[in-house]
Amino acid sequence: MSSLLEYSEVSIAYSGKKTVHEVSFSIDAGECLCIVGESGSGKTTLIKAAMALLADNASMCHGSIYFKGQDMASLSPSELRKLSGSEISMIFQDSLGALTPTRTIRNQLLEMFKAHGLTHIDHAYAQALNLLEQLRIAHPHRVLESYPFELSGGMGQRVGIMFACILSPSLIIGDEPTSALDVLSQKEVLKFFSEHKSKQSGLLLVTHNIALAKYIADSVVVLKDGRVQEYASSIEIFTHPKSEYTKSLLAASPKLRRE
Amino acid sequence: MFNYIFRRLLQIIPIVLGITFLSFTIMYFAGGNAVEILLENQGLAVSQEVLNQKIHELGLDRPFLVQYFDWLIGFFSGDLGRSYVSGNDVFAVFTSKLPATIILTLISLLLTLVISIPLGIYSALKHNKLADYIIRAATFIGNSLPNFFVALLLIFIFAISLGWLPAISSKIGSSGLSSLSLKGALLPSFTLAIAMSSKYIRQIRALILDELSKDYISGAKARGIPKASILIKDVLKNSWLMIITLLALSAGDLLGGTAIIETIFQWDGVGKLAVDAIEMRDYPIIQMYVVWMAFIYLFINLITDLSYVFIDPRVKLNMDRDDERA
Amino acid sequence: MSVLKNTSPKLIVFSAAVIILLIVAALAPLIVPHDPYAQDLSQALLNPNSAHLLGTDRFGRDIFARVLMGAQTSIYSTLVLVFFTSVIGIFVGVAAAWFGGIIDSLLMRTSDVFLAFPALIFAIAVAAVLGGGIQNAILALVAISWPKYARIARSLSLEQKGELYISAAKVGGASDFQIIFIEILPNIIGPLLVTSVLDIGTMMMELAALSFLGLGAQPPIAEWGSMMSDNRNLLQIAPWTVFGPGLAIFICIAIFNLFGDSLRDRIDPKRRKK
Amino acid sequence: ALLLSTGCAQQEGQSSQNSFVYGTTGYGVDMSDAGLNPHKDYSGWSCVRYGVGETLFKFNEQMQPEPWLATEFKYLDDKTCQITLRDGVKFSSGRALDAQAVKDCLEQLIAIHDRAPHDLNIESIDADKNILTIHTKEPNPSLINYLCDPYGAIVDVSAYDKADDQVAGTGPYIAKSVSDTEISLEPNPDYWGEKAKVGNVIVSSFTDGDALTAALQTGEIQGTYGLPYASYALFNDTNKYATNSTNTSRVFFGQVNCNSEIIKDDAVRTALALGIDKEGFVNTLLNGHGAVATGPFPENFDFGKNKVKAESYDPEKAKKILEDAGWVDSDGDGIRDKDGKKLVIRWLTYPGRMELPLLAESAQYSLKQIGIEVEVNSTSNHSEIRKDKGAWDVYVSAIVAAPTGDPQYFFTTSCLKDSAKNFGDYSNPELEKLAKQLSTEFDPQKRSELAIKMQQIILDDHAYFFASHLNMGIVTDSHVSGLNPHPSDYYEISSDLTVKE
Amino acid sequence: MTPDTKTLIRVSDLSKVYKKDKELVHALKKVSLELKAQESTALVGESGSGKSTLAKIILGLERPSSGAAYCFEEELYKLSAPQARPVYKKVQAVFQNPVKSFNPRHTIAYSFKKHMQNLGYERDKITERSKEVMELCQLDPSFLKRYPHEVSIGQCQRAAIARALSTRPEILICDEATSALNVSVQAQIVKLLKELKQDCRLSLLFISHDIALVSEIAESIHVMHEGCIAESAKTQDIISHPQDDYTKALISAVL
Ligand SMILES: Nc1ncnc2c1ncn2[C@@H]1O[C@H](COP(=O)(O)OP(=O)(O)OP(=O)(O)O)[C@@H](O)[C@H]1O
Ligand SMILES: Nc1ncnc2c1ncn2[C@@H]1O[C@H](COP(=O)(O)OP(=O)(O)OP(=O)(O)O)[C@@H](O)[C@H]1O
Ligand SMILES: [Mg+2]
Ligand SMILES: [Mg+2]
Repeated sequence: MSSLLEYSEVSIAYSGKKTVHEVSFSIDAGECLCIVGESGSGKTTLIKAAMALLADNASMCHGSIYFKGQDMASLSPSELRKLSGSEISMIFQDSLGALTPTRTIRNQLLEMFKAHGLTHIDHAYAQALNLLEQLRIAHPHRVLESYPFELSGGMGQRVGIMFACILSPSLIIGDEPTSALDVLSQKEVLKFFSEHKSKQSGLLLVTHNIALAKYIADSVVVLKDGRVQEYASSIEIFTHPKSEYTKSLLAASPKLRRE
Repeated sequence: MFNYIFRRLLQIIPIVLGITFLSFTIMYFAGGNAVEILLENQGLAVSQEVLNQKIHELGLDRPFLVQYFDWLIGFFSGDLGRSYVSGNDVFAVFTSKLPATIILTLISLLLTLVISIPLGIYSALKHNKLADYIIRAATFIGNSLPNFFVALLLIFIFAISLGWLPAISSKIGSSGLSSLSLKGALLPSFTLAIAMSSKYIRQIRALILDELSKDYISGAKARGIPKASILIKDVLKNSWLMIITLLALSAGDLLGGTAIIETIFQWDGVGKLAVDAIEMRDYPIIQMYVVWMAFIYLFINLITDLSYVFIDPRVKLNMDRDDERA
Repeated sequence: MSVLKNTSPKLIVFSAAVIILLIVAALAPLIVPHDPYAQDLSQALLNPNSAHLLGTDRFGRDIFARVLMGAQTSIYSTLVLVFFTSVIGIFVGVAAAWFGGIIDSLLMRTSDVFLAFPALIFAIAVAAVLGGGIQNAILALVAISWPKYARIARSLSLEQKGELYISAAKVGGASDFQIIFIEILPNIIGPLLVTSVLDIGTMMMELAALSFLGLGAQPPIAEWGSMMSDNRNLLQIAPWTVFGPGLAIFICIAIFNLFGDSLRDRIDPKRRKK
Repeated sequence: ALLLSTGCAQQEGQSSQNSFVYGTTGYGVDMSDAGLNPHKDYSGWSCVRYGVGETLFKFNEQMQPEPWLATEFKYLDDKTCQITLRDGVKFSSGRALDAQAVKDCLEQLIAIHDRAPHDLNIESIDADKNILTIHTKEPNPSLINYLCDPYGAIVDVSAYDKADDQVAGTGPYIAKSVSDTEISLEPNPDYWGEKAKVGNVIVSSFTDGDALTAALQTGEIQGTYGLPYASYALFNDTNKYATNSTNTSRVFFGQVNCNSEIIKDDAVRTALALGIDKEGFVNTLLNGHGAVATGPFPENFDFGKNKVKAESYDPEKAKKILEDAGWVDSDGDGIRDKDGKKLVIRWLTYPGRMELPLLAESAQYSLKQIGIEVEVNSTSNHSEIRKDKGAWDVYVSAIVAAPTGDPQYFFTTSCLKDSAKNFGDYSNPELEKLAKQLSTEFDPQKRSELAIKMQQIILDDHAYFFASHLNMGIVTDSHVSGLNPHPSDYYEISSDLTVKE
Repeated sequence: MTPDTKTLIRVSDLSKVYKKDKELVHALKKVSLELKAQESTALVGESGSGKSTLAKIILGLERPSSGAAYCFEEELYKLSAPQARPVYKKVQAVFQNPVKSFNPRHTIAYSFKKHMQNLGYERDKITERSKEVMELCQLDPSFLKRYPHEVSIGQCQRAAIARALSTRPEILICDEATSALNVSVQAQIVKLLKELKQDCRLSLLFISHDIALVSEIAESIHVMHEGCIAESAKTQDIISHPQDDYTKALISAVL
C-alpha cells in the first residue's frame, strides 16, 4: 500500500526564485512526521503546497505531492475542495488570520459542516464544543459565539485545531500548532494528537518545539534554506544527529533548570 | 443602542432647521422671485404694479427673517404652505409625486444590484482576463453615456423601433397613483440602472480584488468551503460595508428624484418638481423638498451607520465609546 | 529607468495613454484640422465625411475639431474637480473614522447637510455670489460632491481601524496625521481610486448640466458634456453630433479607468507580479 | 338618474369610436396654465385652447377681433363700450349665457386676476338681458382686444367647482377631469355651434421635446404642440403625419443697454444690427420654422414686418461704419479697438427658450467676423443680472409682442421710460409723445400708422434689433385634421377637430 | 531610592471588561504589578488569561475599565499622539501577531523608517540603523525591501523585534515575541536581549508560554490565571517552589 502523503522532489519558487529545493518525504497512516528547521527555511511554503494554497507569486516548479497515491496537482478544484477539511486539514501558523474576520466562529463552523454535507449538524456541533473543552477552553460556548478579533492568540490557535480535527480527517497538517499555547494546553493538544494517530491517521507537524517533536514524532525532517538536512526516524535524529545543523538545533533548545 | 438611535434622531431637528434656513437664505439672496419668473415664462410683459401687487399678496415683500419664521411656524404646526406658482397645497403636491419616485428608486436599485453583483464578482475572479476586459469595457460605455442619452437610446430601441414598451412611462389618461405601472417603470429604471451598475460593477470588482488577497481566503479554502460560498458569505460580506455605503448614497440621490429621467419618460416624481421649484424660486416647495432630502439622508445614513455594526463586528459606533468614557 | 523596471507593462502603456491624452488636450489648438469655432451655416449637419471626420453641427462647425478642442476644457476641468473632491472627501472621511467620537459626529453630520442639500440650490448660490465661469462651477461641484467620498472613505477606514498595524504605528509614535495618510490611506486607496476615475464621466456631465446657470463653459467654448446635451434633440436626425463627443468621453473614461486599474494593481503589493 | 346614465352610455359609445391624445408642452404647472379656471394666472389659455371656454371676441388670422360669444360692439363714448351677446348660448352647467352671467364672470375676473384689472381698466359693468355695457376708468382703445385674451373666457362663476377645478364654459368640449398634467375632454352635447366630433380627447402635458417626439413616433399620442425644430424632419412623411404651422408674434429680439459706454457709440449699435445673420438663424438653426423679423410684429399684422425698415445682414457695411467711427484692429487680434478699448459686447440671454442660445452663438460668430467680440452669458439667472446695469450690453430675450393683436402693448411694456421691461433705460421723447397719442387713439387705421412710426423710431435709434418670429407648429397623425395653430397661440382644439378611422 | 530602582511601569488594580452581547468578559481582574528599571519580569500563564490585554493597556492601546496603568508615570491611553510620543521613545513593544503589526502596503524598510523618524531618530542614520538591527536579529538586511506578506512569520517576528529595538528603548514589552522562532535563532535573540539589558539598561516585560525560556531571561515571574495574578515571585522560587495550585500544574507540565 502506498503511503498516506508523499512529497517527491518538490521544489517551489517565489517569483521565479527557488526557495524550496527537491524535498522528498512520506507519511504513512498512523504516523507523525515533524518538520523542524530554521525560521524562513520554507516549512510553511512546503506544507501549503500540499493543499494548493501557495501565494499568487509562488509556483511549484518541480516534483509532485501524492495523497493516498493521487497526484494533488491533477485534482480539479472541486475535488480538492471535497478533500480539504474532511480528508486533509490544515492548522495555520496564524490561526486567527485564517478565519473570516466578520463572522462568528460558530457561523463558520456550521458553514464547514454544510459544505461537507454533514447530516448530523447538532451532533457535530456538540463534538466541537467537547473538543474545545478538552483543549482547556473555559467557555467554549462563548468562544464559538465570538468573532476572531475577540479571541486571544492561544484561543485562536485552539479554535484552529478544532477546525482541523472536527471532521476527523485522515491527515492533519499543522503549522506550529502549539506556539501560542501554555504548557497545560499544549499537553492536551499532544494528547489529542496521539489519540488521533492511534486511529490510523497521519500527522504532519511543523514545529520549533524540539521537546514536542521528541514526544510525538515518528520521523523528522530537518530543513534549512529550503533543503532537507536530515530525514530520519525520530529516535535516530534525537539520539544520533548527523548534520551539524541538527546538532546545533538540539543544543540550543532551552531547558528548565530546576534547582 | 436605543440611546444612540434616539440621539441621532434628535439631531435631525437642528439639521433640518439649519438646512432649511440655509436654503431659504441662499434662495433669497440669489435673487429673483417666483412672481417675476412665473410671469416671464410666458413671454408676456407685466407692469411693475401688477408685479408688486402679486409680490405683496404672496408676502414676498416682507423682511427675510419674517418670511422664514412664518414658514417655520407653519412647519411646526403641520402646515407647509401653498406653492407660489400653482397655489396648491405643498404637502399634498409633494406626497402625490413621491410614489413615482419611490417606485423608480426601488426598481432601479434592485436592477442595479442584480446586474452589478454577479458581474462585479465575475470580473474580479477573471482579473485581467478577457471576460474581465469585456465587462470593464461595457462599464466604461455605461459610465461615459449621460443619462439622457441612455434614456433616448432605450426609447429609440424599445419603444420606437421594437414597440415593446411605451415611450411614455406613466399611463396616459390617468393621473396620480393609477398612472404608475411596472411596465412603464422599466425603461426609466433601466436607464438609471445602466449608469449605476457601471459604477457598482467596477466598485465591487475592486473590493473583491482587495479581499481575495487576504489570508482568510486560504483558511476557508483549507476548510473545504465551496468557492461560491466563500465569495458570498466571506468576501461579499466584508465588502458590504462599502456596498451599503454606496447604495445608501445612491438611494438618497434617487429618492431626491432624477429630474432628467422624470422629464424624458414623463414619470411624475419629485425630482422635476424640485428643480422647477428651485428655478421658479417657489420657496414653499423648495423647503418641503429640502426637508425631505434632509430627512432621507439622515435616516439613510443612520441606517447605514447602524448596519456597519451588524456587518462588521470590528466597527464600533460612537455609542460604545461614549459608554466607556462615562 | 529603474522606476520602469518595477512597473508592470500595462501600467506603462496606460500611463503613456493618459499622458498622450493630456498632451493632445493641451495642444488641441495647434492640431485641430479646422477652426473649431468657424461657422458656416451652409455646411450645417453634414454627415461624417472625409473633410469632416465626425460631421458638422448645426452651425456647420467641424465636430472633430470641436471634440479635440473640447478635450482641453473637459479633461482638465474634470480632473481638477475630481481631484479636489476626492482629496477633501477622503481626508474628512478618514479623519472622521480615525478620531471617532465628537469629531466623527461633527464631520459626518456636516457631510449629511451637504449631501442632503439640493445641489442646484448650491450652484445657484455660487452663481449668484461669485458669478458664472468654469472655476465657479468647479467650486460649486466640489462643495457638493465631497461628502460622497467622505462616507466611502469613512466606511473603508472603519474596517482598518482595529488592525494591529495601526496599534504598532501608534506605539511607533505616529501622529494622527500620519496614521491617516501613511497607515490607513494606502490600505483603502484601491476602491477610492476606482471611485474617482469613475467620477470623471459623471463630473463631465454635471459640469455641462450647470451651464444653464451660466456656470461652466459658455459659448462658443467647446466642451464634451455640453456638446452632447446641446445636440440631444438631434439624436435621431444627426446622431453624429451626439456620438462624436460621446465617443470622446468614452475613450477618455476608458483610458483613465484602465490607468486607474493598473495603478491600483500596482499599489496593492499582493497583486504585483514581479 | 335615468337621463344621466343614458347620457353616459352614449358618450362611451362615441369615445370608443374615436379618440385623440394631444401631447403639448404648452400645458403644465411650469407654464402656470395648469387647470382651466380663466381667472387664475394663465389657466385661461388652457380653457380657450382646449375648447372648454370661449371669449366674447376672438382673433382672426390677421389678429383682428371678430365676434365669438358676442356678436357686435360699439363705443358709446371714449369710456363706454356696448357689447351685444350671442343668443342661445348655454354654459355646460345649464345656465344660459346672458349679460348678467358675463358681468358676474368679468367682475370676478377683475377682482382676482393679476393682469386683467390693469389691462381692461374697467370702472363698472351694466347688464341688461343680452346687452353688456362696460365703463372704463380711462379711454381704453384696446378693450376689445383685451377681451380676446383668454382670461376673458366666459364661464359660469356660480358653477365653478374648486375641488376638482371644474369650470362650466360654453365651448364645444367639457372637461371630464382636470389635473396638473392632464385634461380629459368630452363633447359638449349642448354646444351652440357645430358639435364636436371626437368622443374623447386627452390633453397631456409634456415637458420634454424628445419625449413628445418619441410619443408621436410610437403612436402613443396623435398630435403635438411644441415639437423641437429638429424633430420636424422626422415627420416629413405626409402619408403618416401632417404638419401645420403659422407665424406668431413671439419675437426673439435684443435690447441694448443705454447705460453702457460702448453702446452709447452709435456706430457700434448700427454694426450690431448689421452684423446679425437673421436669415441664417431662421433658415438653418430654426430649420425654417420661423420668420425673419424686421420690427416687433410679424407680417400678418397691418403694421407688421414690411411696413418698417431695418438693417439687414451686411457685414461689409458694418465694417465700414466701425472703421469710420475709429474702431480699428490695431493689435491684429481680430478685435477692433479704439482709444485702447476693445470692442467687446456682453450679451446676456437665457437658455429657457432653446432658440436664444443658438441666436447668441450664431451672432457671436458673425459679429466676430466684423471685429466685435461677443461674450455670451446665457444663464437662467438673467433676471437678476439684467438688473445690474453695469453687467451687460445687450439683453436678448423672447416676448409675445402683440398678445392682443394691438401694437400698444409692446411699446408700453418694453420701450417707454417707465416700461417694466425697458431694461436698457432707452428713452426717446418723440416715442413717448407718440405713445401718448396711441393710448387714446381709437381708429384702427390711425393706430397702425402710429405703430409704424414708433417702430421706425426704435429701429433707427438701433436701440432694439429683432431677429425672428416664432413659428408655431402642430404636427399630427395624418388621420387627424382640423387642428391648426393660430397666430395668437390661443386656439387649438375646436369642433373642427376630426379623427378619421 | 536610587534612580536605578525607579519604577517604570506601575499597574494598580487594573480591570478590563469586554462586552460580548449581554455577557461580560472579565479579561483582567484587579491586576497590580510593577516593573523597575533594569529589571525584567515575565508574565506567564493560561492562554486567554489577559496577558496581551494587560500589555495593550500599558501601551495605551486599550482603555482599562477601572484601575490604572502608569508607564513612566503616564497613563498612555489618556494621552494624545504628540503627548504620548516621548513615552513611546522609551517604551516599545513586540506584538503577538507579528505579520499583522506591519502595514501590508508598506515595505518593512518603510515601516522602520517611519517608526524611527517619528521617535526622533536622526534621519541620516536611519538606513544604517535599520540594517544594523536587522543583523542583530539574525536577519539579512535584504529583507528590508520586502513586504510583510513576502517573508515567513518567523522572519517577520524578528523584523518586529528589530523595529522595536531600533530606537533604543528603555523598556521592551514582548508579547510572545519568539514564539515563531526556531530554537537556535531564539537562543540568539535571547542572548541579544540579555546583552542589551546589561549594556543598555533595557528593562523587559516578557510575555511567554515557554517557562524554560522565561527562566533564562526574567528575574521575576507573574503567573496569570483567569484574569488575576495567581502568584508573583522570583524566578527560581517559582520554578522550585511553586505555591499556587495553578503554578504547580504549570511547572510540572513542562516537557
Ligand atoms: N476585543 C475583545 N472583545 C472581547 N473579548 C476580548 C477582546 N480581546 C480579548 N478578549 C478576551 O479577553 C481575554 C484575555 O485575552 P488576552 O488576549 O489578553 O489573553 P492572553 O493572556 O494574551 O492569551 P494568549 O496567551 O492566548 O494570547 C480572552 O478571554 C479574550 O477572549
Ligand atoms: N510571497 C512571498 N514572496 C517571496 N518570498 C516569500 C514569500 N513568502 C515567503 N517567502 C520567502 O520564502 C522563504 C520560506 O518562507 P516560509 O514561510 O515557508 O518559511 P517558514 O519555514 O515557514 O518560516 P517560519 O518558521 O518563520 O514560519 C522565506 O525566506 C520567505 O522570506
Ligand atoms: Mg512558517
Ligand atoms: Mg496574547
